[in-house]
Amino acid sequence: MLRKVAIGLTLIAFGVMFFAAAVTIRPFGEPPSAMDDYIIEHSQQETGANNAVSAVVFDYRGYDTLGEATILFAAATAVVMLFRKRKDEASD
Amino acid sequence: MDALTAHSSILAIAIPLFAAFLTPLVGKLGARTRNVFVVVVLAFVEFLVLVLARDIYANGIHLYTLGAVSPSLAIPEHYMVPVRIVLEVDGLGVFMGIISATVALAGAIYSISCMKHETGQDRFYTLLLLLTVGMLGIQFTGDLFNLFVFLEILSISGAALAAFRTRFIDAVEGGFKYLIVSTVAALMVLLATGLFYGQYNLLNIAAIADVMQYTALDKIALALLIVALLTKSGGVPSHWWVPDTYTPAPAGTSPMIYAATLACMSTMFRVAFTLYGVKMSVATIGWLIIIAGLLSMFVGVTMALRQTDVKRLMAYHVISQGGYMLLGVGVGIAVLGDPQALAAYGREAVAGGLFHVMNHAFFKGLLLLTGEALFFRLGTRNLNRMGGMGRNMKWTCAFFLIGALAISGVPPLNGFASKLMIYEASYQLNPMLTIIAMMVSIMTLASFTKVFQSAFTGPELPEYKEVREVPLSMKLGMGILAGATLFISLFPSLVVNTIVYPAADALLNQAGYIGAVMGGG
Amino acid sequence: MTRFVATTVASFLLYLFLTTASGAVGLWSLEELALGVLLALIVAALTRDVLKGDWVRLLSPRRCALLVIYLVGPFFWAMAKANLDVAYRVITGRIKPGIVRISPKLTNDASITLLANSITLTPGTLSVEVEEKTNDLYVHWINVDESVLAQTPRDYTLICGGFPEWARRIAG
Amino acid sequence: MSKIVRTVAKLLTPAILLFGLYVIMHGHITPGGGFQGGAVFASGVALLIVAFGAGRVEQFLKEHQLSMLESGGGLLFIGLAFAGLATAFFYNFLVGSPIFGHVPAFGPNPGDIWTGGTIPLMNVAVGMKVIAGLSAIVLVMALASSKQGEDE
Amino acid sequence: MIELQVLHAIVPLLIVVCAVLVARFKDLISAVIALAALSLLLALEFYLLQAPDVAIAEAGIGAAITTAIFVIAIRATKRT
Amino acid sequence: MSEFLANIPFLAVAALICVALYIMMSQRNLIKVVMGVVILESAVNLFLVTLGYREGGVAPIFTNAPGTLMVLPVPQALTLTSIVIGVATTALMLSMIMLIYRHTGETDAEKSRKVKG
Amino acid sequence: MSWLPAVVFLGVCIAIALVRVAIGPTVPDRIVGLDTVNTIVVVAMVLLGAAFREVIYIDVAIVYALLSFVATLFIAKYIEKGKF
Amino acid sequence: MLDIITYVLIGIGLFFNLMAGVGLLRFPDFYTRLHAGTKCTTFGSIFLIGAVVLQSVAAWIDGGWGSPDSVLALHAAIALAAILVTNPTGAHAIARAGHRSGIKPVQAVVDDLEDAKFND
Repeated sequence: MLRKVAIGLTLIAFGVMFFAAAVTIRPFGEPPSAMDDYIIEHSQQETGANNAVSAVVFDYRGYDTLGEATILFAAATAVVMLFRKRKDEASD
Repeated sequence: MDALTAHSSILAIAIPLFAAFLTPLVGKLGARTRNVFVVVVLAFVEFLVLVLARDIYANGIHLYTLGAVSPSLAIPEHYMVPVRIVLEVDGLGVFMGIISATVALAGAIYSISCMKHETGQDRFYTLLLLLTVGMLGIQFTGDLFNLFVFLEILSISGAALAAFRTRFIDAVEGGFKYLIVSTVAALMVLLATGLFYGQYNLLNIAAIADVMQYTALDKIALALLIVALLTKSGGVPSHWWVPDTYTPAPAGTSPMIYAATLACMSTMFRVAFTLYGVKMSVATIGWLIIIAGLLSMFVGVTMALRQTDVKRLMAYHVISQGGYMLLGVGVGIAVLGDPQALAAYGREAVAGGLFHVMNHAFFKGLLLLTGEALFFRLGTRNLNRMGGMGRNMKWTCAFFLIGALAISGVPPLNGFASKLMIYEASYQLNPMLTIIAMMVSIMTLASFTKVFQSAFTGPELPEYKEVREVPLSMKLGMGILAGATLFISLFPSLVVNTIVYPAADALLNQAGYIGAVMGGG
Repeated sequence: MTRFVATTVASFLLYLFLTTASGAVGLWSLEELALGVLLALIVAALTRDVLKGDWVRLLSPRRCALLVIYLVGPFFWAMAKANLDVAYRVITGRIKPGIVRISPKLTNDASITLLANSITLTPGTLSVEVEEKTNDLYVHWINVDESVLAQTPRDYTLICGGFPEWARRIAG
Repeated sequence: MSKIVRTVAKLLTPAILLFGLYVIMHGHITPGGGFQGGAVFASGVALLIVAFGAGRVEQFLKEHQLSMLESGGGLLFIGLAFAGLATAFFYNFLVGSPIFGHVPAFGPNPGDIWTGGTIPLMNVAVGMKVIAGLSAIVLVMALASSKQGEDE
Repeated sequence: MIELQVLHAIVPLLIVVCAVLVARFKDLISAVIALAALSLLLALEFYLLQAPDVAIAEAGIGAAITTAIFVIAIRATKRT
Repeated sequence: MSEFLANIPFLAVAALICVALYIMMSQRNLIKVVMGVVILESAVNLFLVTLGYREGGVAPIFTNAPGTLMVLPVPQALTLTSIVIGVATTALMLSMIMLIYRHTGETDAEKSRKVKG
Repeated sequence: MSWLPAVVFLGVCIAIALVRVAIGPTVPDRIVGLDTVNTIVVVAMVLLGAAFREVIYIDVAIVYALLSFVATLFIAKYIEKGKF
Repeated sequence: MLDIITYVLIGIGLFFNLMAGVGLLRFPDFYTRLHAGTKCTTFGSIFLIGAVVLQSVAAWIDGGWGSPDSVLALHAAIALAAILVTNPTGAHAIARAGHRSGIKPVQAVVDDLEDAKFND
């Protein structure tokens, strides 16, 4: 019972917060675009790629992509590690 | 050397990353080669961080723009906002960098003997290197989304390492809890990033801080960031994952996970001081953090008194000591809007908190390692089933003694120095804070006396007659951290003046941080 | 070996379909063609262990032509009827379902697959299960004709018309 | 799964793999790239797993091969990033050079695969990584799942 | 372009409905089905938001891989 | 009211986050909790892409594009990154759940917990 | 051409199919709903590609047509209690 | 003329897709719903994608040999082919899985599969 009340209160708090955010945020479809206009205008000259998203992923924010590839690597390593064969498998 | 200095910040992250990708291949050459490789890489990272530190203390904030025509060109020519990812390393960043690199080196050396009998060591060392990458990455970055990415690297490698000993159920559960908590926290960070991006179309921390208007959305973002990072640093409302994760973490990784936690805490300080600064309602936020700190201290230490599992006990002390850091820095935040009080005691409070972070990374890391050493030799972590180990494991006993005295704030060790700074500063804000903090300190001493008595003194138990001292590499790993602790204890003023005050000043100097990227300042 | 070449050619043709309007050599640019050959070789090399079985014959031009004729001719017509039939049953709700076993006596995998998929898409029938050894199909029939129930093995002309013959001709 | 599904899986696998490679290689001119293509490719492996069983797939797709491929992709990626270190980490040093060096004019154009500098190469590297990573995850989990079933 | 606005209203609502279904279903495999439908509609919404790159990624990862690993995990953790 | 309706995608994001939090907090089955995390990830991804939408814009790809008024490319790149991160964490969580089941025969958060805080 | 009203109509069809996912008494019923949604979404994507006059968008539809099949197969295999 | 044909195709396609939805709701059991869900959507998508292909082929003829509309036409055709291959197979897999999980056809007059035993 207490648990349910706690869940309810947390949810109401978060819900109010997020709905307030959703209502007060700027209208859908009219973003400010100082940074992105630079990319749209210059990506073709600077990177040669037609796809501006690819230009961002691999050039302007390539470091993030490196991190992301690392995460996938870490996850694959971790999953294989978790299901590795153990020496004490037989006695387990 | 100049080129090395110029690129040192990215190299400190990219080289362990490169090594992590290489480790599975090197592992094919044999275990010995791989161990040497990992240790050499981490030593080189330590060297790079020191090179970076020299540069920063000489020339101020280090800026590195990835992929730009020139690394120092954060903003493209003829433009007004930064577009690319910027690494921005200031006093705080390099301070945490030194801590992380040292702890990682000690943990890796310690693990060599400790992990000898486990399978899957290639993957263990890969994840260990990735954890180092994550810690350094979140400290050095100047970009919010990049912060999220490296937080996730930290979470995944940390959780996987915590769950490494899959034969124990509590290891897997601890890893799972850590992963859930970190993922949700990281997603909150991402949500806050989205809120900033939606308003200002910026991702760079300095650039956002420059144009921040503290609207309602910014307040929500602040709440999300503080909640997320407080959760990740084990503050009290969401501290429950800490003991479950730390207790089963194998070998040298528990100090590293601890260092990662501290890195998250310092990121929280960065958000509060640099991203928002005086624009937020500092008194409210400051007092909230102070209260979280006090609760952490109290809850942590009272829970610790009841524990019989040696590593679990230490994990509760992690929570409790985290409270001191929150208290110190919280006092700094609370007076951020008041220049007079800030000069009088705010700066000292922040420095005390950060100094405590550093001390704690070393001596709590040391304590966690001694706990693991006991487990390594005895096969149990239960204090009631230990006894008399002081005779057989003299080195471990000595290291434990250093750590325990330091954590309890016994003079002349470094724990005392940092706690004194926090006491002095918090006393001027409100004497009650100091009293609670001192009380907690005494309880900490009591708790560690108990551990010392049951594990190291007393009658020698017959079943542990054959127990020998731990192997050399484990001693070496503990020795590094003990040496660091003793060094700080011997020269506290040197350390404080050279690296702690620059870190505190870097936190307090928001304009400098912004100016380094946006120019002018 | 022939299987490898055949896979390469098929992959290359698919690649050509994907990259039209990229240059002046026909519809393609020179780089695309070179890349296409490379990728087709990679795919063929990777799938050489997967594609066991008798595949090469299916790529003969006569069979492909038959497949196209089949698809636009009897198959499409049956499909149109099927859909009108389903639409009618959706509206009226008049059904009499059952699962019927048929033995089309097809021998290889490709033809039974073609038949089963055709059956699934055409009047009131849906292949539910296939017997691995005898290639008998179990068909769910939305409106069972009582006359079929009289004898076993069932008469399949009411269920799938001339499809088994087509399947045999195309893939058999 | 039944014979029909297996046959269709055999038919579709080359198509999915080819499509994945196509998406990887055209990442800089059409929607797609290393991640998307790698995910498509890995789904092809997942299709094989579901149609033939993980045990069959493991016979020709060993886990350590995937591990090598993943490390190789990672090393290629970070190596490309290091190669730009003369100016800055991740500098796109191939733009204007003979390899993938064409630079299109601003505005809509029909697209040319010989553009993008390091981007196509990085797509390949990330593609290798994602293929290996996701395939390894699905394969290892499926193997563990079927093994778990046998124990009980 | 009133139709686009209508689509931008319908698809997010359907996504939320799918999320509620995930919360409602007790049976795990039903919840996975609802999750698959959610990621499917999410890809459609990305497509509507002019983000084909993201839509492909969501299609490949959300529809195929995530469903696959969920189903595998549920199979492995089911008492039979 | 019309502004309220115009922000439906943002409202949907808020609702999704609430549903996800509800699932994570109320469910005891660990796999259900992971589903909550997945929904939260989806919500954040949707939020990011929605932030980058520009009325009447086309995708930021110049190949055969019908115009040069384009939606913002950076949020799409961020979302790509976060999608892959999401699948990585999901896979790791599910593997851990499989291991927990192997040890305890339960995927229920309450029953499988042996150590209590 | 006015493709968009057709897509709106397809959106309604998706909603109807989702009702089956929601109520369908057994799990296979829900998969039938999911399968229907899959196909309709692929068609909607093709139509939207034509509506936006973007020739490169159709790739997404192809990916979806190929990969939703994989998801369906996984769930089907689960229901028939197969081992992976 | 072309536009009229396109509109007719779209109309037919939408009608069948709607039938799929209605059939899903109205039919009494799993197998019959599968009939509606598979056949009608496949058939409807043939017409809808056919309309797109028709329009783009017309544009291709207008725009000359190297026109980018060829991409639209061919890719849409490939998507259609993918649907035609995967949809019936998926339906078969679902039907088989449903039967193996023990769902009996409602109001069935005959069920041959009931007696057959499969052990694979």
